Amino acid sequence: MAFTSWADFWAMGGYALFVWLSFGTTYGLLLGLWWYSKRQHQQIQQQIRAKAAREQRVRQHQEREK
Amino acid sequence: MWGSMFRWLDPYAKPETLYHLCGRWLPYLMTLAIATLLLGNIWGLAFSPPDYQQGDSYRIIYIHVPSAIWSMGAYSSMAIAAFIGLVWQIRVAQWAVLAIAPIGAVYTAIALITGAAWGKPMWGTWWVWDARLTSELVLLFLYLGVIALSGAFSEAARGIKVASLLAIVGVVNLPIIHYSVEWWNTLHQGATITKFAKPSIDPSMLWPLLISLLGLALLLAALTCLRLRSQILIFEQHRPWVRQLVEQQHEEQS
Amino acid sequence: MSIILAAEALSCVRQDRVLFENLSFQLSAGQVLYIQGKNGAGKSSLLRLLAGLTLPEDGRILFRGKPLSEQAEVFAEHLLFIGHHSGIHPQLTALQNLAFWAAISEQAVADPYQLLGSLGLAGLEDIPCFMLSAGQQRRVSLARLWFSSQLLWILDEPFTSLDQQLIAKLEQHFLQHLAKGGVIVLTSHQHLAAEYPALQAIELEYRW
Amino acid sequence: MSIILAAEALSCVRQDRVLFENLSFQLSAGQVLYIQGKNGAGKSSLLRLLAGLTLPEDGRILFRGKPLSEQAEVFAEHLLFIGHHSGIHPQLTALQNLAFWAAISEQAVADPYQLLGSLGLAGLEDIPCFMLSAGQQRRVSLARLWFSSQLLWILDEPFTSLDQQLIAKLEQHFLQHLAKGGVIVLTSHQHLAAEYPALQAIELEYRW
Amino acid sequence: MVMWRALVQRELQLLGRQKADWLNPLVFFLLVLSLFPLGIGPEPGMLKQIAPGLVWIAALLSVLLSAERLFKDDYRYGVIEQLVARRQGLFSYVTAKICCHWLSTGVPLVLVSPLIAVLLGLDWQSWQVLLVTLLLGTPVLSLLSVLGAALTMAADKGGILQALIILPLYIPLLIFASGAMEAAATALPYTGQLAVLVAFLLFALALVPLAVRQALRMNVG
Amino acid sequence: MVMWRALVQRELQLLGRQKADWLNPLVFFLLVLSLFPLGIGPEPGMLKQIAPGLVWIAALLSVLLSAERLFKDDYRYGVIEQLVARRQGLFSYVTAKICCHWLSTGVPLVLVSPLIAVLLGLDWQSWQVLLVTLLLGTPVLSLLSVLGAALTMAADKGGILQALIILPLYIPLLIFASGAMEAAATALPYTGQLAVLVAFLLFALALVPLAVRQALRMNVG
Ligand code: HEM
Ligand SMILES: Nc1ncnc2c1ncn2[C@@H]1O[C@H](COP(=O)(O)OP(=O)(O)OP(=O)(O)O)[C@@H](O)[C@H]1O
Ligand SMILES: Nc1ncnc2c1ncn2[C@@H]1O[C@H](COP(=O)(O)OP(=O)(O)OP(=O)(O)O)[C@@H](O)[C@H]1O
Ligand SMILES: [Mg+2]
Ligand SMILES: [Mg+2]
Repeated sequence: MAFTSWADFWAMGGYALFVWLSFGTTYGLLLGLWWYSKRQHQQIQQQIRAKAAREQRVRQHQEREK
Repeated sequence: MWGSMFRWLDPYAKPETLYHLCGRWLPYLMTLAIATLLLGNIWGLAFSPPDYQQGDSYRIIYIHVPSAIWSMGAYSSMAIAAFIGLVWQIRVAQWAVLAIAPIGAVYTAIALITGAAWGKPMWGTWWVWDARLTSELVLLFLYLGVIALSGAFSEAARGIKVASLLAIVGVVNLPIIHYSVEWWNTLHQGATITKFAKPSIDPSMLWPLLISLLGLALLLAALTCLRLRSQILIFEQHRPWVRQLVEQQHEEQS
Repeated sequence: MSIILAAEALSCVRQDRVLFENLSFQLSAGQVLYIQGKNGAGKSSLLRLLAGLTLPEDGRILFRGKPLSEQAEVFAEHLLFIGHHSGIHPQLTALQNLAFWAAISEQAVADPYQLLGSLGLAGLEDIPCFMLSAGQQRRVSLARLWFSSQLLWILDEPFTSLDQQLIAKLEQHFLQHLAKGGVIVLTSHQHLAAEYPALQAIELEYRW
Repeated sequence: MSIILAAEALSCVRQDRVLFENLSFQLSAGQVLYIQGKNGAGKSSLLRLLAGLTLPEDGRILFRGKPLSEQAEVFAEHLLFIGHHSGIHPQLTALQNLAFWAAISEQAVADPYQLLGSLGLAGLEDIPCFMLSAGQQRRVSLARLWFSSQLLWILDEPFTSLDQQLIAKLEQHFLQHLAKGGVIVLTSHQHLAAEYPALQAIELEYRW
Repeated sequence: MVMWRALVQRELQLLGRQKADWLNPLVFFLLVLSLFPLGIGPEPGMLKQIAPGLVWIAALLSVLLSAERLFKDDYRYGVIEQLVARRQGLFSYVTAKICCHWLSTGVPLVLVSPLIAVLLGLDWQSWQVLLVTLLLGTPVLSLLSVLGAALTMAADKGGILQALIILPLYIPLLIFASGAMEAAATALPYTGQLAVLVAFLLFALALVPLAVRQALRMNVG
Repeated sequence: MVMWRALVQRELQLLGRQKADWLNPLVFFLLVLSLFPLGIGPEPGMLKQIAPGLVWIAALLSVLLSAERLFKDDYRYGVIEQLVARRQGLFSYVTAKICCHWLSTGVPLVLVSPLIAVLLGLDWQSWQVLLVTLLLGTPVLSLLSVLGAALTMAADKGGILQALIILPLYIPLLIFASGAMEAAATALPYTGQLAVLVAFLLFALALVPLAVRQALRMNVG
């Protein structure tokens, strides 16, 4: 352990702003990317389901037309 | 000859196999990536000794250097995928281009932001038009160009191919940009600022750096797996196996 | 019966060529004006004149007995014009395109899904229109005829790229509009199949 | 008779929809393939496949018994494709457009004035094409059929915006091409009027 | 009012579908800004001195070029033709276009202004003035660009023709906006310049929509 | 060769009919150049110092934007579709386009360079170097711009997307061209930079036409 106390650790020898800014944005961006990719994956699955449902609808519509 | 050399890759180029393969690897890769990254970062942040010159600000190195290195690594893997995709018409490789591009862009942005945050205490300014910084910025623009181009077409398959071509053209240009910027800067302003001096780094500082480096590499792989799965679904959604799979997952969830 | 649209001694010049001269007609409620002519005869040019998009070289157009120039706003309110271009934004979906046109003419579409479905676009309602085939795009554009309350329709080759089934349906709809006292001006190179109670045909000659 | 164009178990997917599956046909010299179907059935998509502009999802296309993929260049040399768009630059005159296409296919137009005149464009040869009417532009584009020596014509709705007279003329020209051993693939929503010696019709169904 | 809301909604739908329409101009702006140091040289002193001009030239180009295609699609597919034939909705359509254009290109520029400050090494005070001039100036830029787009709608030329028409009109704006920033940099008062910018804005707001409507009518007739 | 000549002739006919296609970029170039003194302030010392960069940025924007519509018309009206289906003429078509684009935008820039020298107060020596860099650099600009136009042909976005894609690739050219001019201004040797420009040119000449052809094929398929 390079620091003597938690307060010391958070202060980062006076460079707190820069160090925590860096680590904060890094993890923020990475989490954001992960969340975005996850959400995209789910949205695509939803779209595929919606399309299947739509196909069903269209078939029904065509049955009725006949 | 080229054809037969890569024959063994054929099963992996089959979207369905690859989809399941990525699905199987994803949890392991992700856990491993998070574990290594956290290990390296926490070690670096809390346990390695402060730098005798820079004090504690140097700890930014544990994300700055890995993200900077992998921002370029991601670009080369993207370009390789693009090349394979275009020359051998392997579609999963084309899809990989679109899977990697946003990750690379985020890594580049991280390198830029952390570099800027490091520059303020070290050089007294957030940004200088230094060679390496400038070429990193150009790299970000290249990524954004690939992403923008791939999204600009009404037909997604077309967008991907065109963006792959741009990625390849970009890789030809990347070294040119790098050297020209370096040349440009040394002409304009001498080494007024001491930067990138490479001190023989202490092992207690080096190990966490190497571990973080590995961590971001694993994360790149994991995120690529995740995003490639989405791409496969997008482009194969008319296939029965995708329909079945999606239905199954829906039932499992509900 | 009251005369709704009338042309008096119209003439039209494009570039340096006289396309037609001294053209007159009168249309009362429930009538169709079917303009025929070879390619380049001046059909589209005539329709644009009638829609008030260009001004005639000579002659004048009367709407309900008053010249167009004196009541451009009133005339525009009663007019529905669909030219060679469909008026469909390719990036918007069929639903969004309908909503736009409904808002512009301050009308409401009761059940857009039902309407689009009846035009054979079921399931394609929320796909951007550039992903539709040539004929399907044309169908979206013509959907306006089903919810608009305008009196006078001016249609330039409405049957282009439509299949036979939809042409028949469209002609049925024309008949309904006429029965309600509407007026239609149209051009087409295909023969009209339905029986129109009061059809006026004008043949424009290709002149040099 | 030798088989010129053949499709084996073709299937086509657009976006996520299967337009057709397992489509096969064989065309020998002198035959017409007339593709019918409702709007959105996949006619244009099929033509683009046959022209080698897109690749089929499954199946293959044979030209003179060999797959297209092995002889793309040879095939292209024997192909004349005119799609929904006419391939006419609106800023160039009819003559200049003809000259361009003649140069590309390395053919010479014996007497362009005579050709354009016979298509009803006399006097419009050196006017930029955007000043022509819809049908006149289409005529300029179809003029290529009169001086090209390609074997296989693929035409997407060639009759659009043409008047009856020119349609008849075009069909006569089709017959001549077939008599010389050519092959034609075309779509249209209008019925073919001429008597074709060997007409194959395919009806694509609109599927969901 | 109902119509206007529907029209704005349509524009927003278009922007939502074509995200590139507001993201690209932003990236273009940053890209052009970073070209200058590369072409001119990176000395911070010099950069800071010419920064006001650079920012405003880059903003101008990006707003201008982003407006280029504003009416093209609607014109090509016959929407405008039919609107002109209908007469009623045209003015609402024009104002909706202008508002959404500013929202999609002016506002993002304002939002990235801190980043500009970092790249060009501006200090706190200069950045504030930059922010104010951008807030006052970008609506004028949008208005003029939309006018240019309307004038060149049927011309089937690229953005370059539009630029030619509109750049001369921009010049007063450029002079006062960069003048304000320069004054601030040298700690001189700059309220005068800002007042002129406000006057430009009001003037343009009153006249440009009418001119745009007229331009659309002429282009169809 | 016969075909190539016919294709070049077609391009020249188009340029002859649409004079704006080569006049506008030229005027745009001069207009952008004259914006800088307005935005930056007219001190001759400073202007002269940053002149090389400015000239090259203005040239870059004007060549880039002029290429934007190069393939759009041919694409929209189905010419390219049919060319791709035919396969044969495509490469000749591409090279003819590139040549004519340079003739219509690069060469005029070279020709007005004396005017630039006057506007920016360049001396004799600097003007000569400007001329040489323009002669070597504008073909590369044209090549890259045409590539950008080909990539974005079917994209239905304006010039801004093309700029976004291609500007990063321009950067080396910008650096070396303005570097050469700066070196000349400070009486340093500049043959090194010129040699690099020649290398760029040869490299681009060898690769870009192939890439353009590929891009056209992809955009249709
Ligand atoms: C926005 C600012 C910055 C950017 C864009 C940036 C970019 C980069 C890049 C691209 C690399 C990877 C080089 C390679 O692997 O060849 C790198 C490495 C590095 N950077 Fe930065 N940097 C920035 C600021 C800083 C600052 C302020 C410092 C420290 C004072 C710094 C220290 C380092 C170190 C020590 C390396 C590793 C050197 C090596 O392995 O060669 N960077 N940076
Ligand atoms: N650019 C596109 N992107 C995605 N899907 C498309 C695209 N163009 C067409 N489609 C889809 O493919 C289907 C077939 O289109 P195609 O153009 O082949 O029909 P078509 O038979 O030629 O119809 P038409 O008679 O209207 O010309 C359409 O239903 C449409 O949904
Ligand atoms: N934009 C234009 N500029 C100048 N002249 C034009 C323009 N458009 C058409 N013309 C001329 O006007 C004449 C009539 O054109 P118009 O479009 O009215 O014909 P049309 O009867 O609609 O023909 P089509 O059946 O082909 O649609 C044409 O012969 C043409 O020469
Ligand atoms: Mg017409
Ligand atoms: Mg079709």
